[in-house]
Amino acid sequence: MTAEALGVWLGAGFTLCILSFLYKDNPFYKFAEHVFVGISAGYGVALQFHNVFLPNLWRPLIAGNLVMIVPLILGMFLFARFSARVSWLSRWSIGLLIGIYSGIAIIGFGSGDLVAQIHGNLLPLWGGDYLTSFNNWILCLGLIACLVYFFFSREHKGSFGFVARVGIYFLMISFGASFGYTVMSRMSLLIGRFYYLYGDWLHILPQ
Amino acid sequence: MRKEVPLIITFLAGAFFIADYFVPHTGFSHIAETINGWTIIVITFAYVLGVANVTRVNLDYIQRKGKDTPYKIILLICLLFMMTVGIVWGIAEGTIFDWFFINIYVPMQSMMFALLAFYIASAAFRAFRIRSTQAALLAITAVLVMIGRVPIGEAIWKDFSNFAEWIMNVPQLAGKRAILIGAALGAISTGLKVIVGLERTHLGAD
Amino acid sequence: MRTLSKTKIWSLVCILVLISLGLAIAQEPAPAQTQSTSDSRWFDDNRWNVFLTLVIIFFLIIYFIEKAKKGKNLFVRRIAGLDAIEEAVGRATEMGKPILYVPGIDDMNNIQTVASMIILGNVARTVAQYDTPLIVPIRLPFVLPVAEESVKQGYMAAGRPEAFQKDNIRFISDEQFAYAAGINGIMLRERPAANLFLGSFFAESLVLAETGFSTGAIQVAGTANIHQLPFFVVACDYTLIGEELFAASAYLSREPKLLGALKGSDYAKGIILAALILGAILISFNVEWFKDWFFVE
Amino acid sequence: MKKLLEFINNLDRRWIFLFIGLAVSLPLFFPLGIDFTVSHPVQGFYDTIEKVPNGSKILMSCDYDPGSLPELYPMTVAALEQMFRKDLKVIVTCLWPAGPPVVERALNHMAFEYKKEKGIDFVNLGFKEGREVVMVSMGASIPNTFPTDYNGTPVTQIQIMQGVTNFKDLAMIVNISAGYPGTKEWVQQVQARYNIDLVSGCTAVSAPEFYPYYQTGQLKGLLGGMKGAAEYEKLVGVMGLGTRGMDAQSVSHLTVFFFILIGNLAYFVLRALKGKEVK
Repeated sequence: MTAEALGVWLGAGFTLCILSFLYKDNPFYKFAEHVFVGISAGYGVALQFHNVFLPNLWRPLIAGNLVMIVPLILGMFLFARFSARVSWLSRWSIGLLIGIYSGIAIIGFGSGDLVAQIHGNLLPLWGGDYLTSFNNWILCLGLIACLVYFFFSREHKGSFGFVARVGIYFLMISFGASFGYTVMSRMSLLIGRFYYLYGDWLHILPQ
Repeated sequence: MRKEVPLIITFLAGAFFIADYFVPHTGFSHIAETINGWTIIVITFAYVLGVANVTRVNLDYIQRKGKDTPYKIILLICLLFMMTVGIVWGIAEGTIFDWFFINIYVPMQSMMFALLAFYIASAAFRAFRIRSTQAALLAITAVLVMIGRVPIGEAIWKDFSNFAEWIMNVPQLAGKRAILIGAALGAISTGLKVIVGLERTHLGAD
Repeated sequence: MRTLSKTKIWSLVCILVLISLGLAIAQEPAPAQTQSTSDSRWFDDNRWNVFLTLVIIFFLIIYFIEKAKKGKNLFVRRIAGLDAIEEAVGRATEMGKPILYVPGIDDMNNIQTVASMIILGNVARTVAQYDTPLIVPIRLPFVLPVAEESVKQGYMAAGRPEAFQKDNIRFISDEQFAYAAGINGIMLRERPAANLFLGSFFAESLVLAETGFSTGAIQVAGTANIHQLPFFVVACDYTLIGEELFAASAYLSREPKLLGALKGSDYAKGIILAALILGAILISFNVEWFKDWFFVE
Repeated sequence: MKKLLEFINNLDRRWIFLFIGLAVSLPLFFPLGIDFTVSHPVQGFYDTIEKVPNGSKILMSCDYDPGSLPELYPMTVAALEQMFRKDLKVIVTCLWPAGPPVVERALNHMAFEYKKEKGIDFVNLGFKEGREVVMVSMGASIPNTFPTDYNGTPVTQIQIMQGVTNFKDLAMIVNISAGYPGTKEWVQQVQARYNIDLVSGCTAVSAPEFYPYYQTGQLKGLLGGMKGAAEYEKLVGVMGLGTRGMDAQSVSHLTVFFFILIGNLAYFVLRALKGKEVK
C-alpha cells in the first residue's frame, strides 16, 4: 500500500468517525475530535514558526536588525499572563494590538463601507429606462426604511412606524436570500465530502 | 500606572493608524510600516499563547483525572507530534507534516463543516414555520433564491436564474446595505470608545 | 507602596525605550525600501469626505456620551424584544419550568457577550421573584465568573440573594459542537419552557433553535452576527436583529457609554438618511457634485 | 390522516439526515447534466481578469481553509487555468493558516499542466498572521511583509518578485475568501485605499453580503459558492468539481424545499385539527 493510499484510508476513517456524530455523540467522534484539535494546534505552531517567526523576526534579528527586539519583547510580554505578579505587562502588548486594529477598522468601515455605500446608493430616480428607475426606487426606499427601523430615538408609531415596518420586510427578504445561499453553501460542502468518500476512497463514481 | 500605560499605548496606536490614512507623508508611512511589521510578530506570539493555553487547560484536566482524560492525552500527543514534525523536518509538500495535514486535518475539518448540511435540512423540516408575514417573506425569498440559483430552476423556468439574480441585486441588497451601514457605525463607535479609553473590557478586570 | 513605585519606574523605563526606538526608526527609513517617490504632503486632498464623515460621527458619539454622563435623560424607545423576553420568562414561571439563557459562544472581549451579560442580569432580577431555576450554559472559562456575578446581582437587586443557585451557571465545553450538544441535552432532559439565545452565535445557532423549537419552548433570540439571523427568525418567537441587541442592553443598563454611543449613531443615521434623500433627488436632476463628493479614492 | 401528520411532525431527525444523504449521493452516481447560464457577477469576474494585459503580475489571495474546499478549490483551479493561459504571473498569499498547503497543491498541479515554472510564473508566499494588518502592511511593502516564500526561499532570489514593491506594481487582486479575514477586509483596507481592481470568489454564505460591494464597483466580479464556481468553469471551458456538483446541488435544494413545504403543511393542518377539537 502506498503512502497516498494509506492516507486516503486514514482520512476516510476519520471522516466516518465525524459522520457518526449524526447518529449520536459517541467515543469515535470524541476521539476524532480530540485528534483534530491536537493536530490543528500543532499545525498552527509549526506553520507560524516557519512562515512568520523565522522570516519576519529571527532572520532579520540575526542579520543585525536590532529594532526587531521590540516586537520580540512585546510578544514575550503576552506570556506574562501566566504569572499573577507580572501579568500587567501583557496589557501593554494587548493595548498595542487593540489600538492598531481599532484604528484600522475605523478607517476601513468609514471609507470602504460607510462613505462608499452611501455613494453607491445615490441613484437617479427618473430619466433612465423604466426597469432601472424602478430598481433605483426600490433600492432607495428600501435602504431608507431599513435605516428607520434601526432608529432608536423615536417610538415606532404612526407613519414612522409604518416606514419601520416596511424596513423589517426588506430585512426579511434579505435574510431569506441569506438562508437560500447558506443552504447552497452547506450542501456543497457535503457534495465535496461524498466526492471524497465515493471517488478518492472507494472509486465507485462513474467517470 | 498599570492601567494608564496600556491605555496610552492604545490611544497612540489607534490615533496613529487613523492618521496614517489621511497623511501621505513618506516619513509617516515608514513608521506605520515598521509598526505593522511588529504587529505581525506580536500577534503570532498571541497565537502561540493560545496554544499554550490549550496545553495548560488540558494538562490541568489530566491532573484532575476527569472522565475524558484518555482523550485529552491523545490531544496533547497529537499537538506535540505535529509541532515537532513540522518544526524539525519542515512543512513543504511531501513532508510528514504535509502528509498528516492533507490526510487528517483536511478530511476532518471538511466533514465537520459538512455536518451542517444535515442540520440545515433538518431545521428546514422541523423548525422553519411560517407563522407571520415576516416569516412568510423570508420563506418565499429563501425558496426562490434556493431554486433560482441552481440549474434545475432554469429547467423549470428559463428566466428563473435572472429573477433570482434580480432579488439579490435589488431588494435583498437594500436590506444588506442598511445592515452594512449600521454595522459600520457600530464598529466606528466601538473603535472610538476603545481608542479614547472608554471601553476597557479587553484589558481585563483589575 | 514600594512595589508599586518599582512598577512605575519599570514602566517609565520601558516607555522611554519604546519611544526612543520609535524615533530612531522614524529617522531611518526601513532598509528594504525601494520606494522611488517620496511624498511630503501632510494631508491627502482626496480624502476629505472620509475625514469629515468620521469627524462628525466622533463628535456625535463623544457629545452624547458626555451628555449621558451628566445625567441628562436620553430617550431610547423600548425595544419590543424586551417585552418578548419578559413574556417568555413570565410564561415559564407560571408553568413552574426552568428558563434557559444561552449567552453565545464568544469571549468577553466580544461586545455582544457584554451586552448579553447586561440582559442576563435583568432576566435574573425578574426570575428571582419566583422559584424557577435560571440555567446558564457557558462555553468559555472567562465568561463563567461574569455570568455568575450578573445573575447574583440580579437576585440581590430583587432582594432574594438566598435563592441564587451557583450550580445553574454551568460550564459545558469549550468545543463549539460539544457545547451545542450539551445544551441540546439540557433542553431535552430539563425541558425549559423559555429559551433565550442572546449574544454572538455561529453555526450552532441552527442546532440550538431547532431543538428548542421541537421541545415547544418559547424562544427569543438576538445576535449581531447577521449570517445567523435567518435561522433564529424562522425558529424563534421573537428575534432581536443586529443593533437591537446593543440597544436593549443600553436601554436596560442606562450606562452612559452605551447610551451615548447608541444616541450618537442614531443621529449619524439621521444625517445619512438626509444625505440619501437629498442625493437621490439631486442626481435625478443631473446635479453631480453631491454624489461625486462621496466618491472614495 | 392525523396520525400520519403527527408522525411527520415528530419525525426523528435521523430520518431526515438519511434523506439528505441520499439526495446528495444519488445525483453523483446518476448525473442529470442540466445546463445553466452565466450570471453577471461571474461574467464580471472573468472579464476583469481577461482585460489584464498578458504577462502582467496578479496577486491572488487565497483566504480559506479545508472547511470550505468544495466551494473554493474549484474557483482557485479555474482561476489559475484562466491566468496561466493568459501567461499572467501569479503571486499567491494566504491569510488563513490552514490555506497554504492546499493552494500549494493547486499551484503545482496547474503548473505541471501548463508547464509553468515556480518562481518565474508563480510563487506561493505562504501564510502571515495579522489579518487586516497584513493587508495594510503589503500596501507599504510586499517583500517586507513576506520576506520569504512558503518554503523559505528569500523573495530577493525569486524572479517573479523582482520589481514588486506594493499594490502599485500589480495589475489586480483576485481574492478567494471563506470569511474573516477575506473579501470584506480586502475591500475596506486595500480596494478603498489603493484603488486597485478587485474580484472575489467567496463561499455562498458570505456572497449576499458582498452584493452591495459589487453594485458599487468596489468588486468588479463575484463568484458565489459552488454555483458561481460552476458558471466560472463554464466560461473558462473546464469541467471541474463545481460543474460536476451541480446536479447534486439541484436535487438537494429541491429536497430542502420539500422539507419546508411538508413541515409547514403538517404543522398547520394539525393545528387546525386541534383547534376544532377544542371547540
